[in-house]
Amino acid sequence: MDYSSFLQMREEFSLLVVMVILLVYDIFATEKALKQFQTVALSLFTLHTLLNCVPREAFAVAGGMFQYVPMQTYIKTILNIGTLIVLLQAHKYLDEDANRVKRGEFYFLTLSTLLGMYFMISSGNFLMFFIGLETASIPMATLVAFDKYNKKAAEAGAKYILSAVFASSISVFGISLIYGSTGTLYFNDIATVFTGTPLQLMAFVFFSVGLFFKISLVPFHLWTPDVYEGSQTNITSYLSVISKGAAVFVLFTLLVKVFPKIISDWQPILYGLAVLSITVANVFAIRQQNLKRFLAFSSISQAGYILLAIISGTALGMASLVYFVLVYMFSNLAAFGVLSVIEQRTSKVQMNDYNGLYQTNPKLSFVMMLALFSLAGIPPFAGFFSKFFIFSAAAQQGFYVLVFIALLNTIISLYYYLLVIKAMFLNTNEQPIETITSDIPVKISLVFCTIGILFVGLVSTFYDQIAVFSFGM
Amino acid sequence: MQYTLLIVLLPLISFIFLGLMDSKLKPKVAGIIGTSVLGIITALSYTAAFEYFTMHKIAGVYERLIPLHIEWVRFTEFLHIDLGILLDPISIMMLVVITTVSFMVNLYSTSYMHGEKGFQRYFAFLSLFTFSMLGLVIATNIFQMYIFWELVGVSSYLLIGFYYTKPSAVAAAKKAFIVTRFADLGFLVGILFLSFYTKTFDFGILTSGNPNVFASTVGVSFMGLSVMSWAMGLIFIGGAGKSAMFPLQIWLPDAMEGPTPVSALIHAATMVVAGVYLVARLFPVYEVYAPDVLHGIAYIGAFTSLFAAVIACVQTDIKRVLAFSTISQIGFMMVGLGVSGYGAHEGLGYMASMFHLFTHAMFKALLFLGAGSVIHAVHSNEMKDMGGLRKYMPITNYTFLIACLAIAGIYPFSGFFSKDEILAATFEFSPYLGGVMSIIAGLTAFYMFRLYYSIFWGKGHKHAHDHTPHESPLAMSIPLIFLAVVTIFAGFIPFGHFVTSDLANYDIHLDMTVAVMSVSIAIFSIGIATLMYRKESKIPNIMGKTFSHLHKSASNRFYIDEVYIFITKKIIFKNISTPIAWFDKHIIDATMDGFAGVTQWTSVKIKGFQSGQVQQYAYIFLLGTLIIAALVLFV
Amino acid sequence: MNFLSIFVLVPALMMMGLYVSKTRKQIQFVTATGASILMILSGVITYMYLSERAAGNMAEMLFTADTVWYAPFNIHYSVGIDGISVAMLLLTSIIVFTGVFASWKIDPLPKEFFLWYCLLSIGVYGFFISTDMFTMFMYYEIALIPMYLLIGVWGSGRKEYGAMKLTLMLMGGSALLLVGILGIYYQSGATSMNILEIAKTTIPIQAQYYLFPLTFMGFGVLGAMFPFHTWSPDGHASAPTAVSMLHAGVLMKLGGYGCFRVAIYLMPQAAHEMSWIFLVLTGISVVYGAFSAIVQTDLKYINAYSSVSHCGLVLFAILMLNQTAMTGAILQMLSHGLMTALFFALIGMIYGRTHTRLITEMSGLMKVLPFLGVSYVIAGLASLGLPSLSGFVAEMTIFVGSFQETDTFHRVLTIVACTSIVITAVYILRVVGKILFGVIQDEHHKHLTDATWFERLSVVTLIIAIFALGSAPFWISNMIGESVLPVVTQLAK
Amino acid sequence: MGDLFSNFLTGSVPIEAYLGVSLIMFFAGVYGFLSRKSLLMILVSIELMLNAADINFVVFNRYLYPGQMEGFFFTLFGIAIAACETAVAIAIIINIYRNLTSVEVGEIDEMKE
Repeated sequence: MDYSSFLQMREEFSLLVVMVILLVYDIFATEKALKQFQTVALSLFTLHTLLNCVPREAFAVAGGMFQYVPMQTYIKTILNIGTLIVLLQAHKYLDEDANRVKRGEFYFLTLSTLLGMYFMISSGNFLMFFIGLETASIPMATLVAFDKYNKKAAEAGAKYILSAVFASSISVFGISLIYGSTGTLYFNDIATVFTGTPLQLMAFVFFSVGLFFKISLVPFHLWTPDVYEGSQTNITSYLSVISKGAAVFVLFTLLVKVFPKIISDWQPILYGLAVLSITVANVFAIRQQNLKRFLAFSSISQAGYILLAIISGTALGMASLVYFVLVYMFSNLAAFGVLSVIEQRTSKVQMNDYNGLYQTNPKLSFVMMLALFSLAGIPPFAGFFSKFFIFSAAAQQGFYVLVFIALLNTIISLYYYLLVIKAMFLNTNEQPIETITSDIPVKISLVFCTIGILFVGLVSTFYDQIAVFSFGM
Repeated sequence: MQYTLLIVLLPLISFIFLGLMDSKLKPKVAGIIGTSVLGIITALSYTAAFEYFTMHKIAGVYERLIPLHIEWVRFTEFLHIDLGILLDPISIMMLVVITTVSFMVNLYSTSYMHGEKGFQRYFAFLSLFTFSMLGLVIATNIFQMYIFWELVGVSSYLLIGFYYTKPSAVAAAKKAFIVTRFADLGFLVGILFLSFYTKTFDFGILTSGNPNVFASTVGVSFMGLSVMSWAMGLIFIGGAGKSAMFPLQIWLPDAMEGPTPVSALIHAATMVVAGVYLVARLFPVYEVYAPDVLHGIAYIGAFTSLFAAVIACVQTDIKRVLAFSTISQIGFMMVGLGVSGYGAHEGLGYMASMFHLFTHAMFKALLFLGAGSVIHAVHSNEMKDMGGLRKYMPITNYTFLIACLAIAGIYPFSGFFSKDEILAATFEFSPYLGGVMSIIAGLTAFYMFRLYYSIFWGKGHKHAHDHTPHESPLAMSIPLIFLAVVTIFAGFIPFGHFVTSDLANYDIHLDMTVAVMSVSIAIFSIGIATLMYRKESKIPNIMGKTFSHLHKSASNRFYIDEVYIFITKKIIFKNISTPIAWFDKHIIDATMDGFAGVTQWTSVKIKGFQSGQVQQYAYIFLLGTLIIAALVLFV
Repeated sequence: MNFLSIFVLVPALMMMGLYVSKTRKQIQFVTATGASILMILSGVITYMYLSERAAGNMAEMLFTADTVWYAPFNIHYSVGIDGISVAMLLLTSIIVFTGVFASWKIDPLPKEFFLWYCLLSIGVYGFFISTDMFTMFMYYEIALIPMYLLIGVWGSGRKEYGAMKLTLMLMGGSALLLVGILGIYYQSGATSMNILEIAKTTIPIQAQYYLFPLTFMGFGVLGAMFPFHTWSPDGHASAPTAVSMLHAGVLMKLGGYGCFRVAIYLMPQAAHEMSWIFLVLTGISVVYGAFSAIVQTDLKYINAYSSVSHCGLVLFAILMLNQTAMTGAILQMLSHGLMTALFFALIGMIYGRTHTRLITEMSGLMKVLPFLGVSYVIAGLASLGLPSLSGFVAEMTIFVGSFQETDTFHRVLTIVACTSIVITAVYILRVVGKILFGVIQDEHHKHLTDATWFERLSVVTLIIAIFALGSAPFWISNMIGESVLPVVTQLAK
Repeated sequence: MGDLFSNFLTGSVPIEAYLGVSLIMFFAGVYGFLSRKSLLMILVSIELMLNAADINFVVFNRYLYPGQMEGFFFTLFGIAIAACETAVAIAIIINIYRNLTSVEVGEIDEMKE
C-alpha cells in the first residue's frame, strides 16, 4: 500500500514536526540554549503558519478518512494566527521563574490540541473525528489545570475534564448508534443513508451534544464560566477562541456534509439553542464582576450568534461563519490580551479594579474599547460587519424572527460591554491600576489585533477570499 | 408708484441699524434717526396719497395698484406666498394714519422717554413696529398680511415689555402676545380653509367678486357648518384678537403697562384696528359668502362696545379708561362694518367705519399723548392723584378737551361725523341695534368727561406730587397741537370721495335725525358728567352705593380676567401639562426603565443554575440532551 | 470614491490631525480649520448641485458614484445627493462648525472630545451622502456610539444614566431598523442594496405590512416619536453643549430623513395604508411634547421636549404623503436643527456662567448678559414661528401641505397640530420672562460676563442661518420641492 | 449452561441482549456520574459509559455488519482514549486532593454564579 499520499496532510505534518523539535529542544538543550526557547518556538510556529496559509486542491487520504477542502486552510490559518497571538501573549507569563520549567509542556500541549483540531476539521470519518476531538480536549484539561498550586485552576481542570468526558462519552454513544443504524463511519457514505429514522435522530442528537458542549451552547455551557475563570488567562483565551472556532466550523461541515437529509430536524434545534444561548448568556453576563467570567458569558452569546450562520446551511453562511470566527478571534484575543497583561502585573480581574484605567493606561483601555465595540458589533469595527453578514445569511433563509431576537439581545450585550467602557473611561478611582509598560510580544499581539479589528471589516478582501472557496464547497 | 416701497423699507433699515448699534449710539442720535426716518416716510405717504387719489381714478372708480410683487415661497401649484404692495383707498388711508401717528409718537417720545435706559432700543422697536404695521396694510395677499400680523404682535410684545425689569410689564406683554397668538391660530386655520377651497391667497382675486373663485366651496361643509362660514369666522377670530373684541379684549388694558406713547401708537391708533382693517379688506367676501358671520361681527362689536363702555365708567387709572374707550370705539367700527352692505349707499357702514377708524386714530392718539403728558407731570396714572391741572398745563388741557369733544361726538369735531355715519348705517340695519349704539355713544361722552374733569378740574391733590406740575416741553406739545388740529378739521374731509366699499365715489349727506339725536344724547351725558365730576360731589359715591354690584363687578372688569387665570393656571397648567409630564415620567419613561429592571431581576433570579456543582451541570446537560431528543422525535 | 466622499474624508483627516496634535492651540487649529473647510465644501456642493440642475440634469441623484464593496451581499459603497441631502449637508456643516466654537474651551481631555466629535460627524455626513442601505445603516450606527462617551465623560447631571439610556434606546431603534433593511433587501429581490435600485422593484404588500412599521419605528426612535422619545430629554439634558447641538440639530434629523428615504420611498403602498397609525402617534408627540415642555423647569428639558414636539411635526408632515407637506418636513428639519442648536448653545453658555439650568434660579439675566439674552429671545421667536425666522416658513408649509388632505381625520389632526404654535408660545415666553426679564435675584449673577468671541461667532453664525432661511426660503424650498417629487411619484404608483 | 456457552460461540445470543446490557451500563454510568460523591467513583461511572459505547460498536459490527472492521477499530481506539482520559483525570484529581485534601465533588464549587 502506498503511504506517500499521507504526505499530502501538510499542515498536520509540519505542526507535528514543530512539536517534535520543540520537545527535543526542551528536553536536551542546555540551560543557556533554553533562554532562546520561546523565540525559537514562536519563530518556528510562525514559519509553520506561513507555510500553510495557501489553499490547495481538495483531496482525500486514507480512503477518505482524511478529507481536505481549500476552505480548511483558511480556518486552520485563522486558528494558527490565533494560537500565535495567544502564545505571544503568554510569553511574559512563561518567562516567570515559576513557569520557566513548564513552558516546554505548555507549548507541546497547546500545539497538540491544535493538532487535534486539525484532524477534527479535516476528518472524513467518525473515528478520525473522535480521535481529533479527544486529542483536542484531553490536553486542554491539563492546560486548564496548568498552574499546579492554584486552587482555582485545579477546580477548573476537574470541572473541565469531567464535563468533557461526560460529553464525549454521550457523543461516542451517539456515534455508536449512528454506526449501528448506517453500518459505516465514513461521512460520505452516511450522508446518503442517513434518512432520519427515529434511531438515527436519537443518535444524531446524542452525537451532536458533544459538539454543542465544545461550542458551549446553553444548556451545555455551564462548565464554561467556571473553567474560564479558573484557568490561566492565556489559556482561557485559547479555549474561548481556538477550540470554539474549530468546533463551530466542524459543526457546520458535519451538518451540511453528513446530515443534509435531516435539515428540517436540526434547524429547529439550532434555532432554539441560538435563542437560548444568546439570551441566557447575556442575562448572566450583565451581573458579572469578574471580567474573565464576564468574557466567558459574552463568548457564549457570541457562539449563539454563530449559530445564525450555521442555521442557514448555505455557502453564504459558511463564508460568514469563517469570517465571523476570524473577526471574533481578533476582538476576543484583544480583550483577553489586555486582561492578561493587567492580571499578570496586578492580579486584578474585577470590573471595578478597572475604574479610571484610561487615566493611567490610555493605550490599553483604547484597545480594550475597540475590542468590546467590535464584539458588540459597532461600526466601523470588524465586529459590525461579521454580525451583519451572519444576520444577512440567516435572513436570506427567512429567519427574520430569529434575527430580530438576536438583535434585541445586541442591546443587552451593548449594555454590559458599555459597563466595562464606563468603568475604564467614566468612573474615577482613588488608586487606579498603575501605568503598565507591556513587553514587546504582547505589544505586537495587541497591535496585530487592533489592525485586525480596524481593517478586516473595512477592507473587503478578506471576506472575498473566504467567500471564493465557501462557494466551492 | 415704486417709491411706496421706501415707505416700508426705511423703518426696517432704521430698525436694523438702531438695533445693531444699540448702545454704541448716543440716545439723542438714535432719537433723531428714528424720528427723521418717520418724518421722511410720512412725507412720502402723503405724496403717495395725493398722487393716488388725484391720478389713479378710472371712470370715477379707484383702481388697485400693485407696484411691487414677488413670489416669496411656493407651496403648491396654486398656493404661494407673495410679498408685494397693494395700493387702494383703504391701504393708502392706513398709510397716512400710521405714518402720521407714528411720526407724532416718535417726536413725542424723544422728550417723553428722555433719560430712559434703553432709549435706543425703544426707537428701534418703534421702527420695527412701524415697518410691520405698514407691511400689514399694504399686503397684497392674506398670507403676507398674516406674516406682518405676527411681526406686529411681536413688536407690540417687545414694546409692552419695554420696562423688562418690571414684572407687571413682562406679564402684560406675555399675556398680550399669547392671547393674540391664540386668536392668530384661528386666523391661520381660517386662512388654510379659505385658501384650500379658493386656491389662492391673493386679495385681488378673492375680492374680485368672480364667483368661480368660490365655486369649490359651494355646498362643502365641515362639521356641519358651511366651509366659508368656518373660514371667515376663524379669520375674524384673528381680527378679534388684535382688535380686542369680546372675549379676547383682556390683553389690551394690561398692555397699558407699556410706555404711554406706545399705547398711543399701538394700542389706540394702529395695531388694534388691524382687525377692523382685516375685515374691511375681505369685506366683499364676508358680504357675499358669509353674511351670517358678518352680522355676527356686528353683534359682537356692539356687545364689546357696550361692555367696554360700562367698565370705562368706573376705572380710576386714566390709561385704562382710555384703553376701554378704545375697545368700545373699535366696537363701533366693527358694528359699522357688520351692518354694512356692498355698493354705493349700502356701503355706508363700511365707509363710516373706515372714516371712524381714521378720526379715532387721530383723537385717540391725541388723548393718549395728552394723558402721557399728564402722567409725565404728576408721575401717576391714578385719577385721585390729579385734578386742577388745567392751570398748570393749558395746552394739554385744551387739546385734551378737543379730543374729548371729538370722541363724545360733538359737532363740528371729527368724531361727530364718523360716529354719526355709523349710527345712521346701524339704524338702517336695525333700529334696536341703533338704539343700543346711541346709548353707548352717550356712555362714551359720560366717561370721557368724567375723565376730563377729574384730571383738569376739581382742586388738585398737592400731596400726590410735591413739585408743581408744569406744561410739557415743546417736543411733546407739538404733536398734541398737530393732532388737535387734525381732530378739529378731519370731519370735513369728504371721506366718501376716497374710501367706499366699491371704490366708487359717494357723497355723504348727514342724516339729520340721527345727528341731532346723537348730539343731544352726548350733550346730556356730558351734562351729567359735569354735575358729578366738575366739582367735588357726593353723587358718584351715592351712585356707586346704589348700583354697588354693577359698580363692583364693573371695576373688576366683570371678572373676565379671573376666568382666564382659571383657564390658564388651573386647566392648562394644572390639569393638562402637569398630568402629561407625570405620565411621561412615571408611565412612558418608567416602562423603558422597566425593561432594564426586568432583565436585571431575571439575571439575579436565574443565577442559581450556575451552582458550581459539576454534577448539576451534568444533570442539566443530560436534561437538555433528552429534551432535544424528545422534541426531535415527538414533535 | 468621488467628490462626495470628501465629506467623510475631511473629518477622518481631522481625527488624524487631532491624534498627532499636542497642545490645546493645535487642537483648536485643527478643528477650526476642518470645520471651516467643511462649511466651504458644503457651500461649494450646494452651488455645484444648483448649477447642475440649472444645466438641466434631472437625474434623481447627482454626483452618484458606486463601488462594489461586498459582492456576495450586493453591498456597494454608493453615494449620491439630491436637494434634500444637500440641505442636510449644509445644516450639518453649520452645526459642526458652530459646535466646534461652542466647545472651544472644553475640559477635560479636549483631544478625545474632538476625536469623538469628528467620528460623530463622519457618521452624520456619511448617512446623508450614501444611497446604499448598508452604508446608510453603518453610518447611522457610527453616529450613535460616540454619543455614549461624549455624554458620559463630558456631560453633566445624571450623565451616566442619560448616556446609557440614549445609547440603548437608539440601539433598539437600529435593531428594528436592521431587520427592516434585511427584509426590504431580500423581499424586494433587488440585486443591490442601493435604494434607487430597490425603488425600481416592488416589495410584496404582505412583506410591506411588517417591514414598514419596523423601518418607520426604527427611524422614528431617533426622530423622538412618541412613545419612544424618552431618551431625548434625559440624553440632551446631560449631554455637553456641542453634543446636544449636534445630536438635536442633526442626528435627530437622521430619523426623519430615514423615514422619508427608506420607509416611505421604498414601501409606498404600506405607507398609504398604515400612515394613520403613525399620524396619530406623531400628532400626539407634537402636542404632548409641547404640553410637557410647559411645566419643565430645566432649560435643557424644556428644549428637549420642544424638540420632541418639533420633530414630531417633521414625521407628521412626512406622513401626510404629499409634496408640500414633505417639503415642509424637510424645511422643518433644517429650521429645527438650526434653532435647537442655537438654543442648546445658548443654554450651555448660560449654564457655564450661572452653573444652574433651573429657570427658578435665574432672573433678569438680560441686564448682565445682553448678547446671550437677545440671542435667546431670537431663538425663542424662531421656535414659536415668527415670520422672517426659519420656523415660520417650515411650519406654514407643513400646515398648508397637511391641509391638502381633505378627509376629516387629516383635517382634525392638522388643526390639532396647529395648536402647537400657541402652546409653543406659552412655554417659550414663560422661559424668556422668567430667566431674562425681571430683576436679578442671585447675587453672583450680578457680575457675570457676556459672551466671548468664539461664543459670539457660533451664535451669530446660527442666527444668520436662521434669518437667511427665514427670509429667503424660496430657493431652498424649491430645491427641496423638486427632490421630494420622486417620492411623491413613487407614492402615486 | 452448556448450550448457553455454545449459543455464545455460535452467536445465536440475540443482539438485543447485548444492546440491553450496553444500554443499562450506559445509564448506570450516567446515574453514577450524577449521584456519586467521590470524584473517583464519578470517573468509574464515566468508564462505564464509554465502555457501553464500545460494546455497542463491537456488537453492531459483529452482528449487523460482519465482514468489516470499523466497529472493532473504533472500540480499540475508544479504549485507548478512555485510558488517556482516566490518566489525565486522575492526575487532576490528585492535584485537587493536594489543594483541598479531599476528593469530594461537592467541595469543588468555589467558582459559581
